[in-house]
Amino acid sequence: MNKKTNTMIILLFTLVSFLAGRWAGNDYLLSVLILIAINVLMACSLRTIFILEQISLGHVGFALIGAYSSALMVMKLNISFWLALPLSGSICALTALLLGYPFLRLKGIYFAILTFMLAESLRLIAYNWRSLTGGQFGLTDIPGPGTIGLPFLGTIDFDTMENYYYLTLMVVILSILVLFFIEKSHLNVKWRAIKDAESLAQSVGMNAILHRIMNFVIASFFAGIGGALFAHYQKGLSVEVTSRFGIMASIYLLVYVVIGGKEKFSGPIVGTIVLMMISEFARSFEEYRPIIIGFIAIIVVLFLPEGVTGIPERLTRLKQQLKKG
Amino acid sequence: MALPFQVWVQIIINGLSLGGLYVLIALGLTLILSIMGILQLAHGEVYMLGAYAVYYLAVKMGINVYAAILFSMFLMAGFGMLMERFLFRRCEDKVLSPIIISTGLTLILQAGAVIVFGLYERSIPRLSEGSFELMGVFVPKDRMVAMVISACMAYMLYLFLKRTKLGLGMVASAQNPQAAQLKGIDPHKMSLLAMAIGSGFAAAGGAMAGSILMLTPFMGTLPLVKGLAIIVLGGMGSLSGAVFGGILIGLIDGIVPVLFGPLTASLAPLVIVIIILLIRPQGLFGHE
Amino acid sequence: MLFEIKNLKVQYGGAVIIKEMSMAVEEKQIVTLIGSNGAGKTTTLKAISGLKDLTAGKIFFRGERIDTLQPQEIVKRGLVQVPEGRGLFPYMTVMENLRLGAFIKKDQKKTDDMLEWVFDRFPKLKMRVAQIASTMSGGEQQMLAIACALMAEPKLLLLDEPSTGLSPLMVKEIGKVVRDINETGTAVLLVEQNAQLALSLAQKGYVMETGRIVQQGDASALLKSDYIKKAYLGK
Amino acid sequence: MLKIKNLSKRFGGIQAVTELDIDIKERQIFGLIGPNGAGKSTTLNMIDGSLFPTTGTIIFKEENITHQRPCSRAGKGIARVFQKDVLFSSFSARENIKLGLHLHSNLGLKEIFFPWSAISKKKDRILDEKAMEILKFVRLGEKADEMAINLPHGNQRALGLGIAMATGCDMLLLDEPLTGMNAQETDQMMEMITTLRDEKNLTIVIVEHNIKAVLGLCDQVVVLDFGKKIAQGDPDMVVEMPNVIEAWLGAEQDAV
Repeated sequence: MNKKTNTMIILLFTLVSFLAGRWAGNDYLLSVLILIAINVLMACSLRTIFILEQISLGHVGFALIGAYSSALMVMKLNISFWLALPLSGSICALTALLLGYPFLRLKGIYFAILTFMLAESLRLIAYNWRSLTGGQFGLTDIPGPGTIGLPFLGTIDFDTMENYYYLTLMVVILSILVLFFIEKSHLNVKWRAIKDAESLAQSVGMNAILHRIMNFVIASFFAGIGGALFAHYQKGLSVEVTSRFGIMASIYLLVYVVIGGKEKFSGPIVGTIVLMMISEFARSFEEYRPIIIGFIAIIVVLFLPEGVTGIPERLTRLKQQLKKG
Repeated sequence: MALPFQVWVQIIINGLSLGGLYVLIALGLTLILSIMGILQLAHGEVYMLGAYAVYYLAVKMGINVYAAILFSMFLMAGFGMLMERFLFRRCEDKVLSPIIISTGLTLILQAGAVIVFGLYERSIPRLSEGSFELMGVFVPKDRMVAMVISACMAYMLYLFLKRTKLGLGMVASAQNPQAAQLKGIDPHKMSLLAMAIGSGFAAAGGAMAGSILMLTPFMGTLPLVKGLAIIVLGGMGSLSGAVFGGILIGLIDGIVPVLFGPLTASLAPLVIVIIILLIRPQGLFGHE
Repeated sequence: MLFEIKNLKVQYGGAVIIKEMSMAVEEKQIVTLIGSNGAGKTTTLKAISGLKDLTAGKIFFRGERIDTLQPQEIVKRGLVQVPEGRGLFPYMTVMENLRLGAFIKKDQKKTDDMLEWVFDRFPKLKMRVAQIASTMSGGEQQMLAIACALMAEPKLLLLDEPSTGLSPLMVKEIGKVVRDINETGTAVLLVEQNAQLALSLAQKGYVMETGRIVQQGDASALLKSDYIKKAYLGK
Repeated sequence: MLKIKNLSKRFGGIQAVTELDIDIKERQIFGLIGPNGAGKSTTLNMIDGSLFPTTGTIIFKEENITHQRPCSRAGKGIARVFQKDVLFSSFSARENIKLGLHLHSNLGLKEIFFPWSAISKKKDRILDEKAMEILKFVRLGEKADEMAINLPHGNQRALGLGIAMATGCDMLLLDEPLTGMNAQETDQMMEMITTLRDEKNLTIVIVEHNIKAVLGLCDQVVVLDFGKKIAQGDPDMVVEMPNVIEAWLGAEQDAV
C-alpha cells in the first residue's frame, strides 16, 4: 500500500459517510453511524500514542472526562455546547499534561498497566462522586447543541438525529485531518526518531519526555472530543462496568486499531468500520457479539499481524516470493 | 480518626483477607509477566472460571469444597498451559500481540460465561462456618481460612522458586531468557509452568473470593485491576513485591473506604502507585 | 573430528548474514574464529547452539547431526556456549549461577563434586558465593560465566568475545584460563575480534569477513601472515 | 572548556564514582580509561546529562550544567556518540544527519506542520546540502539514501559520528568508538577523530579500551579505578606508571 492510500481512504471515508447519512433515513441507522464516526475518532487518536510505541489501555478514561465535563458544563454552568466541546477536549489535554510526567517515564507494558488503572479509577470516581456525576444513575437529560443560525445554511436544529450525525461527522473529519497533518509533519519525524533511539534523540537536542507528553496530550484531547460528542448524542451517561466507559470499551478500541493495522494512519479507520459493521450484522445474536469480536482479534493477531491494511503489502510480498520460486 | 478499636480490627482483617486474595492474583500475573514477558489480561477470567468450576464441583456434584478447589486449580492450570501452547507461544512480539490475544480471550470467556452460567449471582459454600473472637471482635472463620491458604500458597511458591532446580531455572529464565536456554533450560517448558502455576493460583483466588463474595461472569475485572496495580507497585516482576503490594492494596481497600468514603477509595490506589513511581520508577522491589 | 560445520548459510529476513562457511574443531584443540563486527561471527555461534535456524548446511558434533536439535539438547550433548555479554543471571548469587550452569545434570552429587573442582580452579569465586552477579566487575563476571559453562562439563566450549570491554590485565587472565581449560582436555572454539589474543592461544584459526571464511590455517602462520597483520593487527 | 569538580555518584549501595576532578581544555582529545566497572561510562553519562550526580558540579563554558537534561546540553554544544543506539534505524543515512541538524533547521511552526510549503522545501534543500557535506566528511557520500540499519558496522559508527557533528557541537563524547572494528576501520575512525579536532576545532572526550588508539589519539588521559582517579597526564607517561600498570595494563606484555 503506497503513501497515497491513506489520503484515499480518508477521502473515501468522508464521501461514503456523507452519503450514508442521506441513505440511512431512519434514526436507528443514524445512531449506528454516529457511534461509528465517534469510534473512528477514538481509534485514530489512540493510534497517535502508538507512534511512540506506547500502548494505552485507558483511552476511554479520557473520553469519560470529556463526556462528563462537556455535559456538566452545559448542564450546570449553562455554557453553550459549541464552547463546551473544545473546552472538554482541553480539560482532557490538561489532565494528560499533568499525568504525562509520571506516566510516560514508564514504557511498554508498564505504561499500558498505568493507563488501565487510570481508566478504571476514573470510572470509579464518576461512580462514587454522586453530587457531581449522579453516581450509579449517571447523568440524564443532557441537552444537545440545540438550534443555531448559520450563514448560507439558515437555521439548523442539531438535535435531530440526522443533523447531529452531520455535526459529528464534521467534527470527526476535522479532527482526523488535524491528526493526519500531524502525521505528515516534522513532529512525527521527531517522534519516530525518539522511538528508534531515545537517548540519541536526546543527545541531538530533542526533549524526549516533552515530546512524549505532547503526543499523549494531543491523543487525549481528541479522545475528550469523542467523549463529548458521545455525551450529547446519548443524552445520558452511565459508568457501569459494562458501559461505554468500562475497561472493555478501551479494549474494543485497541482491537479496532490493531485489526485495522497500527502502522498505517488509515488502519484505525478501516478497523473500526469493519468491526463495528460486523458487530452490527451480528445484532440478532446479541450475546455472541463479544465472542465474534474476540475470535476475530485473536485470528488477526496470529495470522495477520499487520492488520487489514497490511493485506496489500502481504500480497505483494507473496507474489515476489512466488516469482523467486 | 476516632473509630472504635473493634472497627479497626475488623477493617484490618477485612483488608488482610482481601490482600491475601490479591496476592494470589498478583503472584500469578507477575510470574507470567517475568517469565514470558507478557501481560495476561485474561487472568481475571481464569479466576472467574476457577470459581465457577468450584461451584459446579461442590454445589452441583457435591464434592468437598477443599477437594473441589484443588481440582479446579489443576483444571485451570491445564487451561493455562493450553493458552500458552496455542496462543501466547505463537505471538510475534511480546507486548502488543499478547495484550490483544488475552483481551480477545477476555471477550470470549466473559460472554461465554454469560451464556453458559447466566447472569444471576451464585455462591460457593463457605470454607468454614461460624466465627471466633479476636481482641473482642468476631472474626468470620472463612476469612481466616482464606488468609491462611493464601499465605501457605505464597510460601510454597517461594520455596519452589528458591530451593528446587526447576524453580531456579524459572527465575533464571525470567532474568536472562537466552542465557537460560544456553544452560539447557527450555523456555517453552518454563512458560508452560508459569502459566500453569499462575492460572492455578488464580483459580484458588477465585474460589476463595466466590466463598466470601458472589460469583458473576464479570467478577474477574476487579481483581485484574488490583493485580495490575500491585505488580507496578511492587516492582517489575518481583515476587516479594507482589506479596507486599498485594497486602498493601488489600489494606487500602479495607481501610480507606471506611475512613474516607468510597470516592477517596476509588482514587487511592492510583495516587499511591503514581507517588511511588515518581520516587522509584522501578517499583518498590524492582531492580534498576 | 569432534565438531564440524559444513556449508553453513544463514538468512535473516531478506539479508544473508552468513553466505557460506565450513569449519572444523578436533578433539582437545583450541580453534579461533576472528573477524570484525558484522562479519557474522555471533550469528555463526547462535546457529551452532540452536538459537538461530540455518538456511542451509549441516553441523556435526561427535558424529551426530545437531543443527536440527533444540538448544537444551545441544547443551546436553556437551557443547556449551558462553554468549557475548556473558549470559549470567544478574540478580542471582554466584552460587545460584553456578548451580544453574549444571542445570542439565541430573546427579546432585556429581554437581557438588563439579562445584569443588570449579572452586579449585577459580578460588576467587569461592570467597564470593553469596555475592549477586551484577555487582561484580566485568572481569569477574567473565570468569564466573566461564565457570558456569564448565559446570556442564563441556566437551567443546564456545566463547563469544570473552575479551570485549575488559582491560588488558583482565584479557591476559582470560587467556590463561582458556589455556588451563584446554589442558584438562576440553576443546575450545574462541570467537574474537582481538586477533592477537586469539591467534596466540589457538592452534588453528579461521578469519571471517562479511559472512565468509576468507583465510584459514595454522594459528601461528596466520599470526605472521601479511593479510592478518594488515587487516587485524594494524602493523 | 569543561570542569568537573568533586563529582560523585552512588547507585543504591554502590559508589560508582568518587570525588572526581577533571579539567578538559579546548581542542583537547581527552581519554577516560580504566578497567571495566571503574566508572568511565557513569562519568560520561553525567557529562552528557543522562545521569545526574549525587554530589559535585559540572561546568561547561563557564556555565553550571550539573542538572541540565541531555537535550538542553545538546543546545549548549555537547554531543555524544553512543555505543549501542548509534543511529536512527528506520531512517536513511541522509535523514539521520538531518535529524542531527534539527537544532539548526530553524523550522517555524508553519514549516513543522506544512512540510510541503515552498519555504519548507527551500529550507529542506539547504539542510540536504549541509547533510551531504557531513556525509562526505564521514565518507558516506555515496550511501546517503541507504537505510541506516542496512549499513555495515563500520559505516554505522561513522554515521553516528556524523549525527553528532551535525548538532554543531563544540564538545564530542565518544563511547568506545573503536569497539568491534577491524584494523582498517580503526585507522579510518582515528583519522576522522583527529581531523575533527584539527579542522573543526572540537574538544573530544573518549572512553576506549584499545590502548594503541588511546596512545595514538589522546593529548591527556585520566585513569579511573573503582570510581577514583588514580592517574592523570600525558598518555605515554601514564602507561608507565606502576599503579596504572597494576590496575589496568597488567605486569608485562607476555601473552597478549
